Amino acid sequence: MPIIRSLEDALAPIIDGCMLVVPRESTGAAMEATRALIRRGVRDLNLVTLPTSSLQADLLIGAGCVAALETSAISLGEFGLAPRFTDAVRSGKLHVRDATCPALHAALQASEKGVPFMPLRGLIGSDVLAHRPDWMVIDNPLANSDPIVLLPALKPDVALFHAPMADAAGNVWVGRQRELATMAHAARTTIVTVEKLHEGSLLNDPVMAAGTLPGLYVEAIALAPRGAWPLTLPDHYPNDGAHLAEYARLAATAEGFATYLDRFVHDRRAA
Amino acid sequence: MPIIRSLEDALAPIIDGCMLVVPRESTGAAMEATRALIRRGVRDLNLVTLPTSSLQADLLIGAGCVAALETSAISLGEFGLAPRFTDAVRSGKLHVRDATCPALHAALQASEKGVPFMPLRGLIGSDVLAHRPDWMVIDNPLANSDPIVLLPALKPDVALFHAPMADAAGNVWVGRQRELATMAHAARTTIVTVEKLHEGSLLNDPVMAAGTLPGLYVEAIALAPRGAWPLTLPDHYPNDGAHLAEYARLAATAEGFATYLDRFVHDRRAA
Amino acid sequence: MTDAPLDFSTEEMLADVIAGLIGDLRHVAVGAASPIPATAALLARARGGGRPYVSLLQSRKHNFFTDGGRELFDCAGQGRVDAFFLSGGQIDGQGNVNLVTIGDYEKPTVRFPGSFGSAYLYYVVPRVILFRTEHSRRTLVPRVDFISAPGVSDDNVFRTGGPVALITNRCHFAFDRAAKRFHLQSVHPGHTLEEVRDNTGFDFDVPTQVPETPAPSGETLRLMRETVAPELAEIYPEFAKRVFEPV
Amino acid sequence: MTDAPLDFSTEEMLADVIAGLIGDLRHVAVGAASPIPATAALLARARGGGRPYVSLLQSRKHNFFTDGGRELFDCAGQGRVDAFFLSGGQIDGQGNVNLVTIGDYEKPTVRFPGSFGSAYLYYVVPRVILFRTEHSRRTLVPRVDFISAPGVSDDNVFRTGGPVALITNRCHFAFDRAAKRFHLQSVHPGHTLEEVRDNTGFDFDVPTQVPETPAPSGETLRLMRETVAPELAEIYPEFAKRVFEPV
Repeated sequence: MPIIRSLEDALAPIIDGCMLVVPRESTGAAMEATRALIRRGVRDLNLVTLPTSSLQADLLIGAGCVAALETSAISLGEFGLAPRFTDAVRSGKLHVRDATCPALHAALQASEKGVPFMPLRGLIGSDVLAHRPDWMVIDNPLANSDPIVLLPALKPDVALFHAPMADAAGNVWVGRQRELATMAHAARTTIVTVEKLHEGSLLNDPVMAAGTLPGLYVEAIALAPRGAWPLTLPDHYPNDGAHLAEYARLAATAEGFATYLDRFVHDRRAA
Repeated sequence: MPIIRSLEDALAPIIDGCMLVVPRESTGAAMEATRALIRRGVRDLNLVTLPTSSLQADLLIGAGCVAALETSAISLGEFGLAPRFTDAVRSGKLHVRDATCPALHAALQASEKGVPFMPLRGLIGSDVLAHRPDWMVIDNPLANSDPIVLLPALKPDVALFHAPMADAAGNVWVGRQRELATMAHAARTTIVTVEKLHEGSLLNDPVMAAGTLPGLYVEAIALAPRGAWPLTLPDHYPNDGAHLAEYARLAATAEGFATYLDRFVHDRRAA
Repeated sequence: MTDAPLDFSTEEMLADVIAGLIGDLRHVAVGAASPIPATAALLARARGGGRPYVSLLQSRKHNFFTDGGRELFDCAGQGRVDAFFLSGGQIDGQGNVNLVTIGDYEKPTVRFPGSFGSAYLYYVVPRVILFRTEHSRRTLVPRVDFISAPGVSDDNVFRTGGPVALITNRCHFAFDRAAKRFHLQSVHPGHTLEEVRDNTGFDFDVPTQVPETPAPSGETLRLMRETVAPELAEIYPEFAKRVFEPV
Repeated sequence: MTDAPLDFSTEEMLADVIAGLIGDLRHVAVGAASPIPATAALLARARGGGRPYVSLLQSRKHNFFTDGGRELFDCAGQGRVDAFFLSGGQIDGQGNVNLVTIGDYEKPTVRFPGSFGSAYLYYVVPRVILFRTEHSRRTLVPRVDFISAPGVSDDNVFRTGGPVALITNRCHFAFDRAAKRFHLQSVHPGHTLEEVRDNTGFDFDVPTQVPETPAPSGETLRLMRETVAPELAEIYPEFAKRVFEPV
């Protein structure tokens, strides 16, 4: 199968029940892909956000695609609480593994490095830790009476993000959004949507290569111009604030959220 | 003190007895700075190579600047064994903490992350481990009967390397040599020599920013055109093979090494 | 308490107080959606002639991180973030902050976004400034329902950081780490000790003479309006316009 | 043993043998100063029509790593490096390799450069091919003086990789992980079993009938000379010229 695929083909590895990791709202969320997943009706995702999310997680939760969630925060930022997330938690329907940002980074770096755990400072005495039976406190073997948390490696089945460009060999330019590279290193497979295809190899120019994720880690790429809309793609376009305000307004109720899905997800938006 | 300094001023923080980390021979060794350190007569360095070294370590060892060495390998590559390193070890004069490449990367990443240790696979049953009383084997607390090595964080006093360019704010372009960023994050302070100064800010252009180490981590920068000579600066110039062959020939004996120092270090080479 | 006419806004006064708490550090970082702390950080930098380094995490221009989202946390772990700001849906008298839930964790009555980096940064940033403009018994509680990050830790817990102050729309509390309590530092002009007591859910120490929060100097107001406001406008255009542009 | 006239070089034959050991993998990495393994890897890729990914660590062009020197090791830790090459100043019959010292570790008679990444990669790369052209009792010893990396580990030691073969200028040994011993797979044309025995310091298993290492096919030689040699010339110009250019 070629590495450059249609959006639907590219998303095929995101099967029901898989562990899917997505980046925070400001670094290239694959929103066009997210809408396609909702249209396809993916179910029971074990969603991990690196480390936070806004509209992307809220949409997936509201559309019933998410069985479990690991995150440091879900919020619409200046547009308020994430309404579908909030509603799902309050109704007891969504199991959340509350984390803290550096813990998610470190747990993915553990998989990146092929180690079973990573230590992390902080956390001792926090209820975040108290609600994480999978995290362990040990006495630092290199000191005396120095409790420290061990985070088990987090190995997602699929990493999904949106980036400015990729080449035909599957190399993806991520720039200084280096957590996208860590996600790809840590996940079993990686799917990327991009604004455009780059002629030639991104690895040939040392300046471009410095911001490039090698194709070795990438399973499939789909072209999706403005594929992060209505969220930002850094250095390319900002958040669509008016749209996010509209989302916040509609998604405040289940009925309004259904209207939003009808208008912006199930009917493809006229770009 | 300004961040852009003369070479001698920039090197002032490298004091006798400090722990100095330098990069491998192919990623930008600060050779002009190394010659200046030898001229200044620095002593008792606790030298750490990330993870290997060639001429740089051999010169410092031969010139009597090094009290202890942590490395995965010192070699002149196609030009043979590193003669001064080999001689110092065989005479019992140099204490080597033998490591393996990923252990050095991981021990620096531990300091980068502010954790006291990092786990690493491998090593069990190796004499590398047997000779490292500072490394510890524990039973992986997340499994049963699964021995795993913990490496204590390695926090050098100073990181020293050569890079293509820096700007007036101390931002340094390192490109895909990302271990240079890790070195700088891990060390207490960082000194960089560069081929040239970049007009404006390296952080303003997202493409350049992707390969840039921020000035926050950098103590001093000195201009040193061809400052990695006779070693390579990636994408800029190759190894000077004729010179390295000449070094290998001369440094085979203590007398020949003294001749080399007289010719290429104590007298500044006419560039 | 004076009723002197104010020729500065509350936001300007709060930013000035916070800038004083930042002082002469090397690096202060400010999270998203924090226009007043961002103003304070940029004001401290303007006063310091380029020092401290200021990382506004929401900004592209005032954000030098190039190693991805982990760099802030790694940088703090290295001891290279000297000051940071935290808020909370609830904050209690021991400096505990709650960014997660009110009520039962599994089926809460209120769900906040989540702990973000608080459960780490609170431990390793030497000067954490708590900032919560809404000063009420709803926000400042006897005991938080969920501890996202604790204000104090046992002696054997690795901790190089923690709270130094809590700034609200009514007053400035200093945090006493030894006593594990807040101490009323000053009450803002136009507010009273009684009002602070009435609206605070936790106990705190009160000096015999309660100072009024000092007004920003003319030089400070000039720096904020002329130097800081244009920088701030990149990230908080509405805020910069509302607070700093002459009516 | 045949004395058939060779229309190929020893290097070409060794590269062909190694390419066969690489087979149809996803990713093979080759360290510095390894022209024959590099030839083999590029040959395997030429045969596979672009697969496996080949990382020549000494090359800029045939090296896609962009995350610094750690990426090879992280990549191997992820299970994404399927084959790698190791050598040793000494190699013994249990597959142990020594890249450090001969004699007393503190005051050795011989000091090699060091263990490089062997003490890690040998454990986590599924197919490690040992390659040492000098086949003598000096290099192939009963027991190495220093174990940079052990050939086998106890059952409870995490290990997804290890040796599959040892290629020398005289023969091809396969490694039997269950028996923890080498097994003579074939003897190169022009060499004999007796010669192999005389020059090997360790015990190994010998089949009743010892095959001769097969000669490369015409198609293989064509691929090596026409497709691989020009790619190789970037990193090993002298080698490419000496081995592949018609005299």
